[in-house]
Formats: sequence, C-alpha cells, structure tokens
Amino acid sequence: MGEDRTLTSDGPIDEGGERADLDAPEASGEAANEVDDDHSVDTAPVELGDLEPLIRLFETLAVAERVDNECQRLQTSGVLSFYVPGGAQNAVSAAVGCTLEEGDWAYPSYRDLAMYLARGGAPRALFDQLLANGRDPAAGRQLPGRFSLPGGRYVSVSGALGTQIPQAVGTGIAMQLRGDHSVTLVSFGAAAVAQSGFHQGMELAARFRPPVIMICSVAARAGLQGSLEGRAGGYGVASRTVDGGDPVAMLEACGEARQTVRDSGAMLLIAELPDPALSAAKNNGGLAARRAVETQLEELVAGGPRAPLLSERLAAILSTATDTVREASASAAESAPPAASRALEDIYGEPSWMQQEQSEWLA
Amino acid sequence: MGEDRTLTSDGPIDEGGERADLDAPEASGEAANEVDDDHSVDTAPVELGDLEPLIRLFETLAVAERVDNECQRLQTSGVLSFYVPGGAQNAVSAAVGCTLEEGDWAYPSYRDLAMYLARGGAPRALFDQLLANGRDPAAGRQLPGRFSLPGGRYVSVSGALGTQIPQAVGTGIAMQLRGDHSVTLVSFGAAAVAQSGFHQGMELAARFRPPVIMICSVAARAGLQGSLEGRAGGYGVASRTVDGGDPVAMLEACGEARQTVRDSGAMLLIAELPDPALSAAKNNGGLAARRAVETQLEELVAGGPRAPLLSERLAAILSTATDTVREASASAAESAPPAASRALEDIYGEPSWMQQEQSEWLA
Amino acid sequence: MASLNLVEAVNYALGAEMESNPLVVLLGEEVSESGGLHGAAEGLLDRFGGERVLEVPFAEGGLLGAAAGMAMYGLRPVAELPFAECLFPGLEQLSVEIARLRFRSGGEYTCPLVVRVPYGAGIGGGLDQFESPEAYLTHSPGLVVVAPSNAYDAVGLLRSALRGDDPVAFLEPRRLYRHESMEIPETDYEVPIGEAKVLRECDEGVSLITYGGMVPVSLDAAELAAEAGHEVEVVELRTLLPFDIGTVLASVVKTGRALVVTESRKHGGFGAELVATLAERALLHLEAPVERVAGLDAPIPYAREELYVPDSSRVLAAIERLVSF
Amino acid sequence: MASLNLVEAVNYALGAEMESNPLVVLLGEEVSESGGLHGAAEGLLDRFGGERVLEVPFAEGGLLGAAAGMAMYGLRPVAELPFAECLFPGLEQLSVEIARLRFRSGGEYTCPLVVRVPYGAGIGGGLDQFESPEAYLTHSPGLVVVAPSNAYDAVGLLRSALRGDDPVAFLEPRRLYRHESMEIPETDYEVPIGEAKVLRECDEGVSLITYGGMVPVSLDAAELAAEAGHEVEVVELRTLLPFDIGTVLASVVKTGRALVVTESRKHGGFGAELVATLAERALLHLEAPVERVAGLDAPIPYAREELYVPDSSRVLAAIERLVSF
Ligand SMILES: Cc1ncc(C[n+]2csc(CCOP(=O)(O)OP(=O)(O)O)c2C)c(N)n1
Ligand SMILES: Cc1ncc(C[n+]2csc(CCOP(=O)(O)OP(=O)(O)O)c2C)c(N)n1
Ligand SMILES: [Mg+2]
Ligand SMILES: [Mg+2]
Repeated sequence: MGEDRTLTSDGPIDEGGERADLDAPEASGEAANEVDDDHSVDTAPVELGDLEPLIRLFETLAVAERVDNECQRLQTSGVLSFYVPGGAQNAVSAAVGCTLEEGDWAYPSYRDLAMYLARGGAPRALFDQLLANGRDPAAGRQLPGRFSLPGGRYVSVSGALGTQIPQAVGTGIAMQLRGDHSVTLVSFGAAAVAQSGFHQGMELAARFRPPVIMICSVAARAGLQGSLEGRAGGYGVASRTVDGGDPVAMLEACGEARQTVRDSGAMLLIAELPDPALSAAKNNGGLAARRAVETQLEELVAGGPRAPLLSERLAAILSTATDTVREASASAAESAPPAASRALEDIYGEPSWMQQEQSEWLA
Repeated sequence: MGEDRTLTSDGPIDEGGERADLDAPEASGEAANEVDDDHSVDTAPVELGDLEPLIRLFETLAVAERVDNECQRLQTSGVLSFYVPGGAQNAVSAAVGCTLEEGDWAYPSYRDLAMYLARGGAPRALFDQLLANGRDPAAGRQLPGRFSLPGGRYVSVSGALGTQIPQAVGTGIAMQLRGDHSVTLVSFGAAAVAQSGFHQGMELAARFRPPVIMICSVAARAGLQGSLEGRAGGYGVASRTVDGGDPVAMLEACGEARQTVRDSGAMLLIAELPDPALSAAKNNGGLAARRAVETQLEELVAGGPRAPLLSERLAAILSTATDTVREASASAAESAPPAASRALEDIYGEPSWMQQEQSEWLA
Repeated sequence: MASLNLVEAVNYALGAEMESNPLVVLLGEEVSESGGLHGAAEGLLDRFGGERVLEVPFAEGGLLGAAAGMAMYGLRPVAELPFAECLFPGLEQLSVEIARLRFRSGGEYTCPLVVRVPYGAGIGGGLDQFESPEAYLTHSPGLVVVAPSNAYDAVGLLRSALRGDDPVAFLEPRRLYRHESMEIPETDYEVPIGEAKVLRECDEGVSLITYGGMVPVSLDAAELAAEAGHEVEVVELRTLLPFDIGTVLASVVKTGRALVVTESRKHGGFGAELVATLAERALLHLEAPVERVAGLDAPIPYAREELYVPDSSRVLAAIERLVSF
Repeated sequence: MASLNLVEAVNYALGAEMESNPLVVLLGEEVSESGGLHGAAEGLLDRFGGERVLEVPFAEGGLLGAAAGMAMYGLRPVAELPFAECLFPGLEQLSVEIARLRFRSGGEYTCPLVVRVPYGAGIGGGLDQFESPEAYLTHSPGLVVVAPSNAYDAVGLLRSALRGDDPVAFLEPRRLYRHESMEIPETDYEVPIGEAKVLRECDEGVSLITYGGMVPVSLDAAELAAEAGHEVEVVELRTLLPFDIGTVLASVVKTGRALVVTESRKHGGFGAELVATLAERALLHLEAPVERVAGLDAPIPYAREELYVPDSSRVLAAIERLVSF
C-alpha cells in the first residue's frame, strides 16, 4: 500500500500493487485447510444455509480455541517466549470479525486472533507469525500475536495501548470523505481507556461522527473509573453494553452496530467479558464461547431433520480445525527464520544511505 | 523549594529557604500600594466588616480590570508584544483566588491574573513580569501573563495546554498522604478538555479522590464535544456548573467547592463565561464583573447608614487601584532588563559543566 | 506569479496540491479561524470546504493519530501543529506508530503524511512553544525530516513530501515566515528529498553546514568573514533525515574545516550527528577541530532571547577560530 | 547482605530509601500485582501500604504529571514506567514541564523526582517496547540521566537520585536485570551523579566509552581484544547527562583512539554527542577516526534481534579497525 494508489471518482480508493484481495486468497496451495473468506468446508450441505452465519462463528471460535491451546502448549514447552491468549475475548473477536465486510477496516487489539481468522487469515500464516519464521510477512518483527494480514485491512497491532483508537477514527473520517460506505472497527481493552488514545478517539468521533465501531472488552470492569457508558454519553457518543461472553448476542449486536455507525456515526460497544477471577483458567472463555454457539445451533435444529446434518457438520469442523492447527504449528516450526536482510527493509519506500550502509553489518 | 525541606511529623511540609510567606509579604517597601494578603486599605472602617469578603473581591476585580486595560494600551503602543487579557475570566479567577487559603496550592491558567492578585501578588511585581524586566523573579523567561509568585503556591503557568491538571492532582494526592488539610486548585479553559492532561487528571482524581478543585472556564461551550457535566459523571467525579459571569455566585460556589473537595475528594467546577460573541469587547467581561459585585454590595447596604461609607470605600479602592496600576506599569518600564547570566541559571540545582562553559557565550 | 514569503509559499503549495490531488486533506487546530495560528491555511477552508480542511480538537496525539489512519487508508493528510512543543503530545504517534508502521507491517501499511511544525526562537515565543525539535525527529528511521529556509524550497519540498512514500516532518522556521519574499516559478517543480544545496562556494576556508532558521544568520556571518578575508562555503541541508552526506563530506574534504550551525540546544542536538559523521568519515581531512555553534543548553527565554539563539557574530567568531587554528 | 542482581538491587534501594525517608513514594502501573511488570516493586506495597505505593491508571502522562505535582509539593516520587516506549506519552511532562520547571519559575519550584525506565533490546521485547530512549532525554537540560549496568551502581545511583535536587531519568537495562548478582555493602554509600568509572585501564590502545546494557558486551570484546594483543580502556559513563567529560577526554587524550558503543539506533543517538565532543575537544590527539558501534537504524525486531543489537564481535571488529588504522 501507499504506492500506486489511484483515485476513483468516488468511493474507496483502489489498491494497486501486489495485495491479495479477501475474495481471492493467496494461492498458497493449502486452501482446503484455510479458514478463508466464506469459511465453508467442502462438505457444506446447502440445507443448513440459514445457519451459516452461526456456523461460521462456531468455526472461527473452534479454530481460535485450538490456536490458544496450541500456543499455551508451545509456551509451556519453551518454543514460544510470549503469548497472550485470545481467551474470553475470542467470543467478542470472532463475532466482530464475522460481522465485518470486505471493504471494512479493522484495528484489532493483541487478543484478537479470532478476528484475524474471521477476516480471512489462515492458521498456517498465523503460526508462521507466532513462530516468527521466514514466511511471516512482517519478518518476525512483531511480538507473537500481533498479526499482519496482507490485503485484509487488519492493521498490525502496536505495543502501545490505545494508539490505534484515533487512527481508526481517522480511517473512518477518510471513509466519510471518500463516500466509502464501509465501516472501521477498533478493538481495545479496559487499560486503553485511561490512555490518551481513547480520549482523543472519542473527541474526534464526537466531532466528526465517522462510521467507526469502537469496541471495548472489559472484564468485571476492573481498572475502570466511573461508568464507561456515562463517559461515552459525556462525549456525545452513543454506546451499548453487550454480554461479551455470549457470542451469539455479540454477533447480533455487532451487526446492529455496523448499521448504526453507517447511519449515525461512531458508537462505543462495551463487551462485558466473564470475570477472569470467576473462570478457572483464562482460556476457558474460548471454550465456553464455542460451546455457547453450539448450544444455540442445536436449539435451532432441535428435534428436526437437520439435527444430524448439523451435528455431522460441526464435528467435521472441529476435526478439521484440530488438524489444521496442528499442521500449521508443525509446519511453522520447521520453517527457516527470517532472512537477515529483512532487519533493514521496510523502513522507507526506498532505503536511505543509512540502511544501505548498515546492511554490511548484517553479514 | 526543593532544598532544605524538612519533614514534619504530619501535616504540610515546612518550606525552608528564602521563600516569603503569604502573610509576611516581601519587604519591597511599597506595601501601601500592594494588594496584599487581606487586601485592606488604610481607610478601611470596621463598620463594613461583614462586607469585607465582597469588598476584597471588588478590589481584586478593580485591579485586574485596570491591569487588563493598561496591558491593552501597552500592546497597542507596541511596548508589550503579547498579552492575553483576563477579561471575562477575571470574575472566576478573582473568586477562586479570594477563596483559597494560605496553605492551598493553585495551578492557574494564563488568564488568571486576578487569581495572582488575590493570592497576594502585587501589581508592581506583576508588571515587572509582564514587561520581563530584571526584577521579574523568573528573569523574563516566561511569556507575559505567566506569572510567578514567590511563596504564593501559585505555580508558574506553562505554555502547554492541560499539563497542569495531572500535576495539580498529584499535589492534591500529596496533601492527602501528608495529612495536609489544604486544597489544590487547577484552572483551565475549554481547549484543555480535549488535551490528554484533562483525561489523565480526571482518571487520577477519580481513583484517588484528592482535595482538588478543577475549574474549567468555558465560553458558550465553544469547542466542547458533548456535555462536560456528563463527562465528569462518567469518570465518577462530581461536578457543578456556575454562572462565571456572576462573581458573587462564583465566590459562594468556590467556598462550597473547597469544603466539598476536603470532605469527599476532587470535583469539577464548570464556570460558564458570557459568550464572547455577545460582549462588545473581550475585556468587557472584567468590567461587568466588578460592576456586579458593586451592585451586590450596594444592595446589601441600600438605604441604610452604611451606604455612604461603602460608596466612599469603593471609590477609594478604585482610585488607589488606578494609581497603583499606573505606577506599577511606569516603574516596570524603567527597570533594566534581566541580567545576561540568568539565561543559564536555574537549570540544575548546581550548574553542570555545560552551563558553566556556555556562560562565556553570554559575554 | 506574485512574490511570496515563506508562510505564503506554504499556503500556496498546500492550495496547489489540494487542487491537483483530491486525496490531500489538511487537519489542524483553529484552521477555520484565520487559517490556523500562523495563517498558513488561510483561504483553504473557503476553497476546499470542511471535508478537506478539518478543524480538530486541541489534542496533537489525536491529530497525528487521525492523520495516520487517513494515510493508511490512502489519503494524503497534512497535519498542522501550532508550534514545536506540540510535537510532544503527538510523539508517541509519530515515533512509535507512524515511523515504524511500514516496518511493523512488513510493508503492508504505510503512512505517507506531512506534519507541519512551526518552530524556532527569534520571535519572542517564550520558553515552551518554539523550540528546535529536530533531535526528537532525526533519531527515527522511517521518518523524513525537512526544513526549508525560503519560499522556493518550501514549495518544492512540500510538493516532494506530498508525493513521496514516507511520512515527513516539515519544519517551518517561524522566524523566517515573513523574512523575505521571492518569485516562485509557475512550473510544477519539486525540491528532491535528501539533497542539500551549496549556497556559497569556496575552494578553501571553512565549510559551514546549517539549515532552517540559521541559514540567514550563517550567510550574514559568511559575508562578514569574506569581508575579513576568510572564505566560507555554506551548505544548506534542507533535508535533515536522511541528510545529504555526499555533499557535506565533499565540502569538508575540500576545505578541511567544518562548522555546524544549529539553533537547537547544543548538547544532544542534531548538530552532534553532523559532527560525529565528520569525525568518523573525514577525520584525516580535518585541519582543525569541528565546531558547533548552537543554542544554549537551556530553555529559550522570552526576554533576552538573543542570548540563547546564535547570531552572526557568534558564527563569525567560530569561523575565525577555525581559520586561525 | 545477600547477593543481589540488578532488579533486586533496585527493589532493595527503593525499600531502603522509603524506609529512611517518609517523603519517598512509588507510583506505577500494576505495582500492586507482583510489584510491577518486572517485579522491581515486589513487597513494597505490603511494607509501606497504599499511601506510599500508588497504583495509577494506565496513562504515563498522568503518571509523570502526578509525580511532578507531588515533587513540587515536597515529596520524593519515584515513577515506574513499564518499558521505554512508555516515555513517549509522558515526554511532554518530562521535557516541557519537569525539566524546565526550575527555569520557568526562576528557581521557585523544582521537581526532584525519579523516573525509572526499563529499556533495551536483547530480551525479545518486540519492536515497540524496549528501545534505547536516551536520545530523547539527553537533549533536555534540567534533567539528569543515569544508566547503571550493575547492582552496586544501581543502588548507589538511586540513592543519589533520591537525595539530589534534580529530576532524574533512571535507565534500567532490561537485559541486565538478572545478568549477574553481587554483594551489596551494608553501608549507606552513594554513587555520585556525573562520575564515570574506568572499568579496565590501559596506557595505549583504544578508549571504549559505553554505558548501560552495552557494558558486558564491551567488556567481553575488550577481553577478546586483549587476547589478540590489543589493549582497551573501558569507560562506563553511568551518568549520561551531564556526562563525565573529564574522564572521557582524559582517556581519549591518553590513548588517541576512541570507540563509542551504544545499543540505540546509530543516527541521532546519544553516541553522536560523545563523538562530537571528542571531535571538538580532542581532535589533535586522535590517531584514528572515532567509531560508533550502535544499533541498526531500524526498529528492534522480535525475531533475529541479534542482528539489531551490537554484540562483542561487532565491537571487536571496530577495535581491530581502530588499532590497525
Ligand atoms: C502505553 C502503554 N502503557 C503500558 C503498556 C503495558 N501494558 C500492556 S498490556 C497492559 C494491560 C492491558 O489490560 P487490558 O486493557 O485490560 O487488556 P487485557 O490484556 O486484560 O485483556 C498494559 C498496562 C503498554 N503496552 N502501552
Ligand atoms: C498542547 C498545546 N496545544 C495547543 C496550544 C495552542 N493554544 C494556546 S491557547 C489555545 C486555545 C485556548 O482556548 P481556551 O481553553 O478556550 O481558552 P481561552 O484562551 O479561550 O480562554 C490553544 C489552542 C497550546 N498552548 N498547547
Ligand atoms: Mg484486563
Ligand atoms: Mg475559549
């Protein structure tokens, strides 16, 4: 990005260059194992059509849960030095990711691996990044969990809390200016609320009313002063509080929020996560969320003829997810580390004399 | 400050060194012309005793108004390159200044010359600073209007909007820790609300509930998003909105706020200034405020035997104020500029080799 | 075209780029009233409307964050700061986010935006508004830092900045805004990033390296030195990061004497980088110690600012020390 | 006393100063849980209670602003940052407010506080957490900047910082937190601000000037050089602002060869100031160009961090270039 942008008369700006599109996933030869755009697996029967959105949510959660588990295993065994599980935030993150449309932009937090998956990221690419190998598009520069998704309008997470909030609002304002009817999503945790980025983002959102969903995942309101709903109101920004432990409710709320921000500008969606002190392990949140979608799906087909079909479908998803994640992790572990030269690339559009000279130091 | 601090078992920290105390104004030999601690003038008859607080407010406003006028004259004639009038904020600033007690700390804004006066600053010292001459304790380093008041617990104003807010909260927290029953006051305008300093200050105030009055002077809510009252509530900080154009109401509100913050922690006082678009000239606010106090005083003695006494007293104040300000301005204009050596002083407790060496450059 | 001074040139170049490229937008504080604090945006709101000229809340981190989000999306934002110290609230966005985004994302996202920074002493700006902030910017690979000293270069550098691939900090010496007017060509010329300009040549004598607000002071000193029989070659960097190392080295290798003139505080300033580069790469050519003429290691006072900021007599004295070494 | 590593030494010195001076308070993020991100505050909440150990909201500008207000009032606050990049949100408070307050107020107000900054690569911290931030601090007259490399100096410098009159940025090399343990004397010793220490002496050879996280790397390289027959004098600055110019100059005047080793990005780093000082003041004594060994002009990557950060072989290569010049 950045180069070769051409101006369209109205609407979003054309992306030139070599970006893959979401609906044209990279020909990496492993499409069958990828969680790609429509998240269908080959066995998908048409009869479950109306359930597909929930099934996609289920699948995203299933993969995210397995990624979390695998990463905790890798961490225990010392392969991964750093990992922050999606955990209880998987439900929120998957729901948001399943809601966003292709032209939408996402500014995720470091817990949003489920959003990465729902946005079209493949588990294999995800593990390439987690293990910071040579296939990582960002050359292993980022801490594990801060993903890049080429072509995915999923902005690589920064280590500084809250900085993504005014950035997202800027992208939303740009959409307004360009007559782009997409929306921008920004996700953050409770700690970012005290940071200036939150304040700046809310001020800008109140002034320009861009199509931005600001989603704050909070666990038991820990660390928050006062009322987040009250604060949003104080800025003149609409807010809504949702049970972040209920992925189905989240999915619905995200869909409505998407409409709301397109109609009337930015809003703050407050996702209440289960109190971490109440759940046995951080990662239980991920499991509980996937189960919740399962239950909902089962209720929708209960006693009917689709029940066995569904059950078969979900089982297939789980088993594919297990295989995919295992394979992705194994494959990533075998890949070579990033080339030394990458340490001095991607600084400027063209390397300056400093980077050129210093490439000698890498030898 | 900073050196020679000795710890008292409890209560505020002793100030060693050469600081003058508020109740022991510097022996600068011009006490008669000073607006000093109790603001009495020699002619004060005991009979007006119950009116003294309002008379002090009147006097502060009268002097502030004359300073504003004189500075605008100096600016027009090119003597002063920069001046921001107290203007409509004089009422707020004088009321706050008259409310604070000796041990209280003030973090003023650049419009708070009336607070400087009420806090014990002499007009002559004020003009020494405005004209940045050699008698300015800060050696003319600050832009005109950013006053220093030695011993006055009136912190020199910075050019960065909003930075004083978390500082004031820090001072308030320190008071709490030290069992000091004083309060801290911080004053700022609408623009500072968008700055991160406001957000940080509110977060800290909500968490620690220190004895801090945060006073925000807003004109017609210009530049503000949403509701300031709503925001305060969102942080969990109490707020109160007062007519900043009414100095008598302000004085009362400030007194109450002082009690409130000592009892239950920080609050936001929102002073609504007259819409600048509605007043003929910015400085009219200052005049209107002084008149308002006059009217109130006149009503209190109306038809009674004290009316002529009061009238005489107020006339004397006005005429003294006029003379004092004229004299202060003239005296300041004649004083020599700051010594060159001051350009490298007050950097460290002891100058480093850099400042020592560079003092040669000043020759 | 009419003759323009530096601030008029910035205004002109902004207008012209906004005219020719609908992706260029301007964000700033009080840009609707009187075109911002210094008038550089004058008339642009009327010409381009509130969608292209955005008045933002008073928060420079938000200003730069929003500009970054716009640049990532594909716009070409220009963010105007009121004065140099306003960089501080925005420095996290500039240093950690904007400068590193291309690297962080493996080249996927870029932030081609321009931050305009009115800076520098000499205008009675007081001690906390108009410092020389380049040291806080030139330690950030990924950023480009430019500092024009005249209307011609301002137009050409702003064009290059708005057409390049990288985020650019555009330092505008406040003291030169109305210093001098000059004829601006009608042509769509650019001044390339990374190219210094030799303003005054000589074969032997002293190489004086400078930029921004110190250019006129340096030229004055060079003139005075010439009158006293000492030749001075004046190299104006124009781009600070990445600076034109070839031109700087060539000059110093030729003359054997180097003087670096900056307005910023001496210690830890950008001048140190220039001197260090010479000590590393031109040591054998040096016939005298390298000197820095710089601001005092102190904040800039409102009164007696002339004590802080280098003037031509301090520069001249250094030239004389170097030639008589 | 037990043998302590660097982070334990910080913890010990904090506790001891809080014990002896009731004005000392600690502010930080998550200092109640496990003593902050790195455990440096471990046990202090239990010992001194919530009035002396304050857990603040996640906002570093607020943290430093509140600390400034406490220091002005008369307390001795220690503000703990989670990591170096967290300086940026607080840099306006540090650079514009805290460093300039004494000057701004004509000496009326001062800000004697300590900001603790865990910094530096070598621990897999990723590209936006543990940079070397000294260039952002050493351009601020009014600030003191120190960087211990071992437990003994950490205790002594922290004592001096908490007893002095100036605000101090206390840089803690994260990679050395658990590098080495040493016996700490029971005595109430201080390490004076502004005094470098010669860790390894020689009469001729190369003067290697370094600090913080690069001290062990430099000593290793000096050892390797010695094995190859090249003598190296290693000067550890300990204080960066104001650095010990006397010791540095004396060493370089003696050896005639200087190498500056820093972990920070090379361009515009604090190393440039050291080299510039030598070019200005010791030029005639130099028998070889001054060299800088520094980090790459790039952000610090998570993977292959070793490419970014100088190691003893890069230092050794520079020593060899200098001696064979
Ligand atoms: C500017 C900044 N300050 C501090 C940190 C250190 N930090 C990283 S994560 C974190 C806590 C995040 O808590 P929360 O938002 O509740 O998210 P959670 O991880 O609990 O989901 C902190 C303080 C940081 N990354 N950036
Ligand atoms: C950090 C920072 N940003 C911007 C400015 C420039 N500035 C100085 S005063 C001001 C407007 C203040 O408006 P308000 O708070 O309403 O006060 P008023 O002067 O109107 O009473 C601005 C933007 C500044 N001083 N500091
Ligand atoms: Mg949390
Ligand atoms: Mg206003």
